[in-house]
Amino acid sequence: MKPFLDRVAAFCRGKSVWVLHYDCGSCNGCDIEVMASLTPLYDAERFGVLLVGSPRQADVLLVTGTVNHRNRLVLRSLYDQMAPPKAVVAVGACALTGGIFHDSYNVLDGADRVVPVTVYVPGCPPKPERILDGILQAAAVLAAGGDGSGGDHMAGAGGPAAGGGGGRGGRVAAGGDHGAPGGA
Amino acid sequence: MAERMVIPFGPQHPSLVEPIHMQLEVEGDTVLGVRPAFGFVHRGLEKLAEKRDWRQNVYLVERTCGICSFIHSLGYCLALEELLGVEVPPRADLLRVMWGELHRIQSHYLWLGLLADAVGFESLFMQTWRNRERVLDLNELTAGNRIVVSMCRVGGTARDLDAEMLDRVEATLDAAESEFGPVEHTFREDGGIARRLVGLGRITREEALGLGAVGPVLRATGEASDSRLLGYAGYGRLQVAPVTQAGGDAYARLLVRLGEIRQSMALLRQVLPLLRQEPGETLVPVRKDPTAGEALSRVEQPRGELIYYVRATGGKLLDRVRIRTPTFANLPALVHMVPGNEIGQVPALVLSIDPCVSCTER
Amino acid sequence: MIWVLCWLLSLPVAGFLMGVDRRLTARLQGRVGPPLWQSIWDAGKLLGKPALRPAPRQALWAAGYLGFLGLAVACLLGGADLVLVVLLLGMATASLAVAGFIGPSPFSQLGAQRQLFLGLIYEPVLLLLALGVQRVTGGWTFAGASLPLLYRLPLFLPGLLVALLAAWRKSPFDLASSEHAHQELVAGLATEMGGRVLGLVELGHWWEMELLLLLAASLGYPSLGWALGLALAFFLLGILLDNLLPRLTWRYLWPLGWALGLGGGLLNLIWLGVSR
Amino acid sequence: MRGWFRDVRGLVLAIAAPLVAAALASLPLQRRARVGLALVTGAAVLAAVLLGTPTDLVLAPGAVQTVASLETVGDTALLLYIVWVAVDRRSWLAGLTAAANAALFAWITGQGMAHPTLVLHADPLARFFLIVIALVAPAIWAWAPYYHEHYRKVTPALREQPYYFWLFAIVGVMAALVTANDLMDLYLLWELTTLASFLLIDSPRSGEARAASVQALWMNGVGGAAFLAGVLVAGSLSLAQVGGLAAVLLAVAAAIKAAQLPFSRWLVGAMAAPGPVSALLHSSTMVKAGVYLALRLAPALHQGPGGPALAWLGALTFLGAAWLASGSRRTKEVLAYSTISNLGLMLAMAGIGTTAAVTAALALVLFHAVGKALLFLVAGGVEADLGSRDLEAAGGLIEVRPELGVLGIWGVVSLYMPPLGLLFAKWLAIEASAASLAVYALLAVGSGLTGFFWTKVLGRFACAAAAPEPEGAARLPRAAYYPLRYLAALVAAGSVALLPITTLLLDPVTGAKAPAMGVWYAALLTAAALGALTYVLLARRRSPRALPYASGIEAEETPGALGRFRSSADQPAVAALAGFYPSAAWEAASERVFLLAGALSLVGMVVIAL
Amino acid sequence: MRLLHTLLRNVASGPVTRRYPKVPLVPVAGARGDLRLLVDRCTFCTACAVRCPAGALEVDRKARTWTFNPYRCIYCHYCVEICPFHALEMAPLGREPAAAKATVTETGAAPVPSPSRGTGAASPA
Repeated sequence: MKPFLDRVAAFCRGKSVWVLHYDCGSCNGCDIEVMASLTPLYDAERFGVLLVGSPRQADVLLVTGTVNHRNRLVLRSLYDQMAPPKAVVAVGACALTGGIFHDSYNVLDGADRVVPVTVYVPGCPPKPERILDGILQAAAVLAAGGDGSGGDHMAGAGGPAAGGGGGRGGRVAAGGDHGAPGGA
Repeated sequence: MAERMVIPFGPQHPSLVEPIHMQLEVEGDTVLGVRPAFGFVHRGLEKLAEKRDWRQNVYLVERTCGICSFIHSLGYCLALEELLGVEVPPRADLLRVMWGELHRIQSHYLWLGLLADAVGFESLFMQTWRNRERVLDLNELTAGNRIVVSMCRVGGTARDLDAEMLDRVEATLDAAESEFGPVEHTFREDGGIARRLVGLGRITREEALGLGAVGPVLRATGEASDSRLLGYAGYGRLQVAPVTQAGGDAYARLLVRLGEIRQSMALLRQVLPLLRQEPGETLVPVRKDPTAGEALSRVEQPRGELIYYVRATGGKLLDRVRIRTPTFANLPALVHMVPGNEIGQVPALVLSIDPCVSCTER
Repeated sequence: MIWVLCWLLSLPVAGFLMGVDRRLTARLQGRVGPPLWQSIWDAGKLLGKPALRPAPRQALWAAGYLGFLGLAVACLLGGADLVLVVLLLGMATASLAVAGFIGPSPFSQLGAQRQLFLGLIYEPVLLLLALGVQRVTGGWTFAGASLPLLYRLPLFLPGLLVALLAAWRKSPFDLASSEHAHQELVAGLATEMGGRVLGLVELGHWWEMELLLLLAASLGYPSLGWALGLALAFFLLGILLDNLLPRLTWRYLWPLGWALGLGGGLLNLIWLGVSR
Repeated sequence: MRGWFRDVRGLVLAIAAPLVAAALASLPLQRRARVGLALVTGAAVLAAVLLGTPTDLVLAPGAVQTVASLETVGDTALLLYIVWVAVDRRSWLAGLTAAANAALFAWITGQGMAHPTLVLHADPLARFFLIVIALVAPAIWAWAPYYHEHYRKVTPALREQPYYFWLFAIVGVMAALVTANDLMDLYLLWELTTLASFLLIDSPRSGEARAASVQALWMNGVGGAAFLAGVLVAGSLSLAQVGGLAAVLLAVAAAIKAAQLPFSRWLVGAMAAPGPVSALLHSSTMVKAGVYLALRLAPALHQGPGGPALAWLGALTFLGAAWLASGSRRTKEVLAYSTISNLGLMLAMAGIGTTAAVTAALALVLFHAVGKALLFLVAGGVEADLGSRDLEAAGGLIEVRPELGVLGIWGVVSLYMPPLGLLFAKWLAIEASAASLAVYALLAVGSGLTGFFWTKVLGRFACAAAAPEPEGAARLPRAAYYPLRYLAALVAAGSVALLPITTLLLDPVTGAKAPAMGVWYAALLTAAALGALTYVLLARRRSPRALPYASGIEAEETPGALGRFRSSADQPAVAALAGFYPSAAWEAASERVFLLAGALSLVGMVVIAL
Repeated sequence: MRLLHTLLRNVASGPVTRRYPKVPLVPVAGARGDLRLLVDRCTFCTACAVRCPAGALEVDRKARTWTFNPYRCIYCHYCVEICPFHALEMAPLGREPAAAKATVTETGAAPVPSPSRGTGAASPA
């Protein structure tokens, strides 16, 4: 009985994706494309994607924008307020690596320095279709029993330790692993 | 005992598109006071502009704000062109007007949709944003990106449009104009929207001027102030009459923006024949770096007057780039308007100045 | 005992109706919309998710909301007294409000307060409806009706519509839980709820909507055609109004709701008294 | 042992035991002794009314005359005292009413009407009220000494001896009041309750208390005058024979004792009194004297226009007081208004007077007495612990004082939520009023408002975030919770045993079978029990406690405290919570509207009867 | 009531939604998408790396490698415009989302331009 119920829940997780969108210091470009993905031409609700206001109700945290030092704490707080299983989708060059702002004094180069990112959606801004792709990839991870928080060894990364030190101007060598280069 | 509630409104709040924080003091459901706090979108853009060379800065400043990116790059380019003494080809000026007005239309559409959402009118939001997609598709077609068109260069525009492209612009404009009818009608005639907005955040013309308000907030009090009257880019050749309203409240601001969408469409109608008639260059190559000096440009953003100030000391890097954004100018008016309103009206009220935090904090 | 079967089916049916609602809304907006079973999947996901919550006793009251509504629907289907059904509905909405008041976030508190206003708007109207039924049938249930009740109680329709919109969180009555995104209340009284707790509230919400539809249908009793027609009409009207109207504030809705509901109901009852 | 209670001696014991205890309580005793006295007296009274079947007290004509002359002396002394108070306080209203009472009293005495030989009658109605009083009073007696240790600190002017005396004595007076048949005896007892109210409200000796006590005095004086006018009109001194206009006038007296509109203010003002007084006199027992009298008169009222008029007045009060309770900021004021509201519902039922209505009224009396006593003790506990009578001070009570919070929530739940008894009574009441559209409509709206304000109070108690305890916060000793637990258990037991209670206690009063809602009720109870069981079985898993949501800028805090957030300049700020209250102007305006409507109704009631 | 008319027409005419995953994206000519290096034209002159406003490009003249970080690219087209050898082009579609960030490295075969085009090797570092 229990394995069956777990399978049902996993199936539902893949079909019902509630997204919390947080603009972590974006120029609005990605944000309005996130909003646009809800509108008739793209209609994210086809896939059970719903934008919610409260982190407690969300399955996916969608981050746009450069993560700056003030927003870093907010992002971490929102992530911590979500119930597992949860996933993070980073949208746009700024949220991925800091983009054009990567070497600013107030910008962390990438949301993955603060929270473990499940899916990266590149673009400046990405088209709504790509954003949908990203959310659905995250949903697939959740449905497969994955949890973006797995291997989250960054609890507390919102603290001063995560100062935007590394990765200045140089190549982004590290990727894949959820651990931040130079984070924890 | 505490009968006042203290509400942390934002930075993460569904009615805020961008992160700002407002500490609201509420009694019952009436807002007594508001203390805003900023710094969630500050990216150090102006400092960064001293690190990048002046050509790269075009791409940097258009990322000040993704909604009116073209107008930011236009303001920057105008300032630099003045500094460099570059004469922009007339065709480029017209193209700049075209993309600028397309941005204005999509920005106002976006705002209309957000307003509809803020008063809980989901279907109208959907309808408005659906219409907005036409402009975005047109952006992609003419410039290669839906949002950040990156078409402005110091010395002109990056691309030219051929006759076929102009036809497609015109066709889109036709469709957009006819689609706008029902949406505009609903915004103007719906009793519920009027009930929510009439009298909301009313300020007089004197107050608006005293608080330094700009753009639709100012025009909604009856003051015919519009930087496009300065005649930058191609506006000098076109008829621009500021859209004004007398009400001074959120509803008047809505009417101003509705009028401005029509106005922008009319401007495009003026520009397209000129573009057809006058072929020519769109970009003059600029090979030298600016010498020491300073320049200032004023352009009209969808939210009001945008000012770029550039100071150079010679060389590739600029000494200072300063951006005065319209939302920054409108914030005192907002803080003045919020107290005394129902908490349920706060989103619509905040939205009524069309705040752009990423512009303001840079 | 057929009503027990009906009761068992009523929850999935209500979930399906919610899906239909979302799909129809999408179509009105020119979108494809979610699958018809979307609400059921949502509920499945929520119920399978632990709740990370700051308020330890919220689940109890959320369960109370669901439980009272389950009882109310069972009572209505089982032919119990209408007053009891309405009182149970009132207790359900009160439980939901308490769940909201437990949430330590100000948004939760404001949402719960508005939930109270919602309840205040439509509970008296439904109690009046019970009296209307009693005046027509002589009992407190529909069972005694010989002609469709609608013929004698037409002025209760606006009040029932108000109640339906309020129970369904539709515009302009979407006050308490911000079913419409981008509102000032985050998620209103559900701000602090997530996972299982929210799942319970969602299920309760289905039942609440269905209960009001059933009450509307009951006005067609004993004609099945009238009953189905009324339920369908209310369902479609609810969706359409939601898309045609913005959300208003309670200061305006309270008098409006009472004018339509209590005013209409009282007029109808006076007319019944005079005509008798 | 049981045989001892089986006749009139039971009745005498029920009346005398509290009076004896009152005399003992006037002595300066230790807390332990006071609690012991409370328990012993409580046990005696309970045994007298529950174990046995008290019977009527019929005296020989000679003895009746003795009683009557004693009563005349008592009344005269009492009226003289009130006149003295009026002069002392320079209250012309109190003086006027006292003079009117005295004049009417002299007139009646001058008429020399025959006193009935049936002095005390222990019929089912009287026995029902005796049981209610006997169930509730001991808990409050036993709790009072604990509360008092706090109260003494904040009210140094309090004189303890009269306070304890009346706390006990009033139960004896009430026991006599609900059994008295001679109208002039009844009047004496009636005025004794007024006097007790006055003295106890006055006991804190604050300015607010002094004003409220005089207000209570003159308003109840109006009631006394109406009572005497009724006696005069009746032309007979036997309560059992009252009818017509006399019944209406007595009903007016009952309405004023039950603080109906427009005389609601005296009970609201009475909240200046200490907690146990509010609990015993001004909610659970003494004000029910009005309900008792109305129920006693119900058959008589039912025959004339007085019944419908009383029903209208009660229903109006039900609505109006609930409306005013919805906007009140003070815990005890909310409780006072809700008491007035509930008394209104009971009087409305008495006015309707059908079997269902009377059953509803009786069930209301029972469950309201227990539940409201519990809530007043909780409010007193909050006051003693946290030092505030403000409803907002009880915000998050369950976090600050978990046991008090749970008891408070249970108390509120018992007053309006199924499957607890009061809801059953309200259901009966609503249906019993079906004959009158106006009354029904008032009850419908009032019922919605009742849900509104109770949920608000419940929400404040149950909130998972509380402000830090104020300076000087105290803790009542653990033993002080036993009376509260007893009352809470009584609510639960009463609800579970609703069907037997209906059969054993309520049906004998009406002399008929109550409407067959019991089956549904039993089903409801079972369903609720099953639901609770399922919940308990399923809800074992405890999930971690998260920070209160503060729009993403949550700051660390201890669980159960108000949410904190990092405001501008990273300074921590507190997300203060508060209930919703209308403006004071709005409250005052709506009170004026209801007072006016009540005054018109009351005048209309008398005019119709004339 | 114009809105009612619009809504009902929406129902009648069916949804306008682009059924994206079912119907693939149609590339728009001239759209700025994923950056590609035509490695046989590239001289590894570092002009693009120097000019890139986002610092998404790195060119090693000695090792003849061109490294591109698509997750930092802001799709501004500047590099394409200034490349003196027209060795850069943009695909009309953007890069797809991925579970890991990776850089793209192109290596020139030898100092003498070879006829075969180098294959782009994705290297999850």
